[in-house]
Amino acid sequence: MNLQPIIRADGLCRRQGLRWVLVHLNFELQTGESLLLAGGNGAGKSTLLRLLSTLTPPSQGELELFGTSVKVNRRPQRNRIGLLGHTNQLYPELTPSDHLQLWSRLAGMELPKGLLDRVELADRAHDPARTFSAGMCKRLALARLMLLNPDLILLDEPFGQLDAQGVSLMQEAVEGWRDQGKTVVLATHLIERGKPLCDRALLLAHGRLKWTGPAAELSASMVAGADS
Amino acid sequence: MNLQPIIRADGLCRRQGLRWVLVHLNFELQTGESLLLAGGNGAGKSTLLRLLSTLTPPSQGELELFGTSVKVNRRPQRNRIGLLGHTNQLYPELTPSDHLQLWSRLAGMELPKGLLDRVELADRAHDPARTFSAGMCKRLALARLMLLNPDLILLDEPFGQLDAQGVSLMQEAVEGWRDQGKTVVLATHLIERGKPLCDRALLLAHGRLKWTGPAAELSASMVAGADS
Amino acid sequence: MTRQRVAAAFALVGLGLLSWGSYLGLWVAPPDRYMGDVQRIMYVHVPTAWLALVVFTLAFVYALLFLIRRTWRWDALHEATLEIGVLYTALLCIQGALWGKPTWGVYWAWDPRLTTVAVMLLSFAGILSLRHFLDDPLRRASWSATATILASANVPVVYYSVRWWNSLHQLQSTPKTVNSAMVEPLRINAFGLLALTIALIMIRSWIAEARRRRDLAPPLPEIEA
Amino acid sequence: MMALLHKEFLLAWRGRARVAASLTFAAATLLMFSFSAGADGRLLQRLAPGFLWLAILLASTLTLQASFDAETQDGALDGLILSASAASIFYAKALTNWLFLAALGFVLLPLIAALFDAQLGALDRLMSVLLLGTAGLAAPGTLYAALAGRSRAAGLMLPLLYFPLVIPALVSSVKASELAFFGDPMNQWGGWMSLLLAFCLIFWSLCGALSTAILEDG
Amino acid sequence: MMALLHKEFLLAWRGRARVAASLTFAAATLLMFSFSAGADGRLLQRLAPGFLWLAILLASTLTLQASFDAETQDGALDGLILSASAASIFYAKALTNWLFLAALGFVLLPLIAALFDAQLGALDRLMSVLLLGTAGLAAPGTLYAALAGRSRAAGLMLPLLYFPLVIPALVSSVKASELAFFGDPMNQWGGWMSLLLAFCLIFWSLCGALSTAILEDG
Ligand code: HEM
Ligand SMILES: Nc1ncnc2c1ncn2[C@@H]1O[C@H](COP(=O)(O)OP(=O)(O)OP(=O)(O)O)[C@@H](O)[C@H]1O
Ligand SMILES: Nc1ncnc2c1ncn2[C@@H]1O[C@H](COP(=O)(O)OP(=O)(O)OP(=O)(O)O)[C@@H](O)[C@H]1O
Ligand SMILES: [Mg+2]
Ligand SMILES: [Mg+2]
Repeated sequence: MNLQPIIRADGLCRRQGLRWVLVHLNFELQTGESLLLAGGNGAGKSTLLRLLSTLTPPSQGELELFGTSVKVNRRPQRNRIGLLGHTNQLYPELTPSDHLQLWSRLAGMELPKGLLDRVELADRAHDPARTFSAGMCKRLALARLMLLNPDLILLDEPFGQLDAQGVSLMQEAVEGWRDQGKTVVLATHLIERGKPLCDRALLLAHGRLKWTGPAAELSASMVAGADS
Repeated sequence: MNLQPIIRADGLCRRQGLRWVLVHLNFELQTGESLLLAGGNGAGKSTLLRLLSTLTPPSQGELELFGTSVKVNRRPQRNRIGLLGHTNQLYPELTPSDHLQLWSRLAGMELPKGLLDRVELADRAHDPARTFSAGMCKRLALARLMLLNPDLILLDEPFGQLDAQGVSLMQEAVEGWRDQGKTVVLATHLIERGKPLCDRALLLAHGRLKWTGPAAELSASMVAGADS
Repeated sequence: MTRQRVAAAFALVGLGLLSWGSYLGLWVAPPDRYMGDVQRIMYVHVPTAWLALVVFTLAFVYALLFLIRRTWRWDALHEATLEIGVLYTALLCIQGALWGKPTWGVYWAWDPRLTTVAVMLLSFAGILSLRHFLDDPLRRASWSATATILASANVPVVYYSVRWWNSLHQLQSTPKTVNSAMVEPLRINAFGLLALTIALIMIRSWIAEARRRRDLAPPLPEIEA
Repeated sequence: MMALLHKEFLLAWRGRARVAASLTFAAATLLMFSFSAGADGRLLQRLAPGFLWLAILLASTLTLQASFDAETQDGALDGLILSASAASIFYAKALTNWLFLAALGFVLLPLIAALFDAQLGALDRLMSVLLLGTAGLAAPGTLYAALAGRSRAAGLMLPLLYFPLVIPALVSSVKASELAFFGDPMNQWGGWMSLLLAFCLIFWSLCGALSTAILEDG
Repeated sequence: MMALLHKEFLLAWRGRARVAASLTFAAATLLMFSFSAGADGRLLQRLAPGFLWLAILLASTLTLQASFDAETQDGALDGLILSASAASIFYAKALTNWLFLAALGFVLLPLIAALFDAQLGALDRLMSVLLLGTAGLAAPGTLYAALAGRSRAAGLMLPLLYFPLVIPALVSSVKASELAFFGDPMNQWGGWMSLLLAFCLIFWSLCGALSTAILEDG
């Protein structure tokens, strides 16, 4: 594993509409490290994750992923990024097995067996996704990340909507990725669940970086205090 | 407070598409009691909440709210029900103050001051809801329930997307409703958060009622065990 | 069992009458003075037209009954009449077009009766397609009943407005007094098709009801604690 | 009801860019019509009233759909159904849609006159046709938009159900506008207007009554 | 690319009822046109090619929009953009839309012939006009649907941008169809077809190139 930073943000700013949502963020993340994004509602976590996914460009400042700026050709970077955001990126009319087939074909890989079993959707493999409950959609979205196994994995509120089994599935997945040396960035309000999974934490408040340090040192009171 | 059941389900069934999602539910809830709905992903919690809101009718069996069947005229019942479901029931183009004005006019009540302050949206009172983060939308939806103060309050994953402050706001709101003798039904995967707020619990698995009893007796292992 | 017998009897009587009437129409009745043998289409065309109207009227009645009574039987009958009505109007348009070509020289004319039939076909086909896009049985039943009522209320208005719209371009010859050798096969075919339609509606509504029962009656009544 | 109306106007006001866009859309359709009908000036002139109404009809499908999109996008309709009667929701929406369509028609008039070189004969007559004709479109359109917006193929279902239903309104509006444009030697204008009025009366009451079945069930 | 095409066909297949509905929609539009043009058979016959193309154009807006609705509803497009190139996403969608529109045109032909008493003169010519003309609609339409689908007023933006752009394709398709329907005494058909071909070539390549800007940025 090299020690080149996989993410390097330098004066990173993002404006949405009339509002500066992210202001002058400076941070680095080494390959294989995992990062916990904390912050109150509206702090800018989801926006930062979309920036890191290259789906939205920075309004100002510099963002480097895998050592190259996102302003240059993003195609090679994109193939190495996986995002699980507020949406699940599913087609309502397609079934889980359709989805898996599509994703594996797109990535040009073999479809591993038993993936749907792992996310406990095997008995619903041929029902369209529009008939799924909130947690089942999330599980299918997780299966996508398990399949693609990208180098940089961005998770926005990964524990939302999942039941206890789903949560431990997600935790195992994150641990598995960490063991493989993948980089995980995880934004959540349930910091007690997030902390054991992450090396470092980054606390946002009103779009500004309030604190960064080892994840274990982050406490609920720090998050609550950051907002005011 | 009378001891007439506010909810009475008798052989309640609901079919969605080709699947029986709720099967022969029998339970009662007294006015002023609050109920915790637990169950794994796809157990049928959201579906049950929509049935209780009268927005979807039962496919079979009997459901009585406020002492009258939902098959009869639902208008008087509906004015007494408030639902916070997976959607936030907001208009993307309208601002928080527009929303509050609409809701209070619809209910024919005065708009109390300081409501947006309580949900910490006062400084965004004139931004359209489409520019809000997930948690901010949820807060606005909470403000609606605080304003309308209905007799039967249905909450689907109320803690999702909210930060720590938002969660305690929600908890205070639920406690306030209980003190006023309102009935709250709350579906969540975070049962440790839900238990202190509820008198009784109801455990669903695959659409069937697995267990019902005092909320304090519900444990995570029971929820995990119910599915299999 | 008896229900099935009744339907079978109706179907048999209907088919029998239809073949008898068609025999009379095709071989016994004299050819038309102006149109020749082509005119023999009339023996199916006119009964189809009548029955299409009857079936859509029934659809309207059933839709109304469903909205008032809210019992599934009326929805099954509503579905049956909708589908058969659309089938008949489609057939009617095809027959009419085939007849129109040799007599009027065109497949289609913007004549009030024809236009109204086309509007009816589209309206009710739209409702069938709406039923397809609604998964929830109750929604499907009550929304499509609503649409049927609106569409049916519209048909006379369409007829009236199109007749007026088009008053300058009458293409169709006024119905002449049909000679009695022609009346008989026509009448027989009409009654035959009526009987067949009754059988079809019965059978189709059973199918609808069976489907609904399969869909709605819980196949898993395991009573648990 | 007043609260609902107020909300509809507020939505229209906040989405006024959309309103402007639908105007441009109607203008674009007019342009397309004239292109596909060919360059014959006399013919275009003759077809102008029909094209005016077609443009209104097409723009109406879009705005009707948009007006329910706002309701279904985040489930706002659920909240409304819990706190207001179906009929009041329906009439508030239908009224707003009517006003909008009528306004659209008024704005299109001078455009039509310019594009197709049509004399705007009897302007008072044209105005009343526009008012009544758009009323005829608004009521069934709003009901079907409510229905289509919550079925699976919203964009397709709406025109599919709505077009055949409004044929009488369309036909009589086109005819009445023709008579207003080109003169009315045989004094038929009143007849068409009564037909239109009858259509409006029937469907404004019928749709209001049926809105309960659509908004409260399911 | 094959995976993307496969997905598009799968989506079309799972939504096949929608395909049938859009056919009915096109038929309904034809009916509406004839109502607003009047009952004069000769006139209708003359306008038939124009109506054919207008019906295709209107149906295409609906299907184009539906094809991106499926992508944006739950953010599926985000996932696609991360794992496939913009051009391949664009061409897969454009190709499917083209095939669909061409099929729609073929089905409408006999209907047009029957309804408007238009002789299907040179059928081979008609077919090639349909193929080329729908190709001309599909490429810019898909691009703009991608753009509109991610803006706020999707339903309105698409036709607004798309209609003016495809005017050349529409005009030349209508002209070429007219010549195929009614005969071509002055041998102009080839000219219109070359224009159409040029339009297609330009826009299939241009839109493919621009798709990067629309799908990859923002
Ligand atoms: C409710 C609908 C309809 C009714 C009640 C109806 C009834 C009739 C009747 C009674 C006749 C016989 C007239 C005679 O022999 O003088 C007739 C003739 C005819 N009908 Fe229909 N018809 C209907 C719809 C249609 C449709 C949709 C078409 C489609 C093109 C059509 C095409 C014709 C033709 C071509 C003739 C013979 C031509 C003529 O006698 O002038 N009809 N129809
Ligand atoms: N289009 C927009 N226009 C204006 N402001 C916007 C827009 N989109 C987002 N914002 C603002 O950006 C801020 C950050 O939003 P973001 O969704 O990133 O928050 P978040 O940290 O994910 O919050 P949550 O925990 O609630 O999900 C919020 O204040 C939000 O209002
Ligand atoms: N339209 C539909 N067709 C078929 N099945 C459906 C439909 N809608 C919901 N279901 C099924 O109903 C079951 C219950 O769904 P519901 O959304 O109520 O679950 P839930 O308990 O809220 O789960 P979660 O915790 O994931 O939110 C699921 O198995 C789901 O697949
Ligand atoms: Mg967020
Ligand atoms: Mg749920």
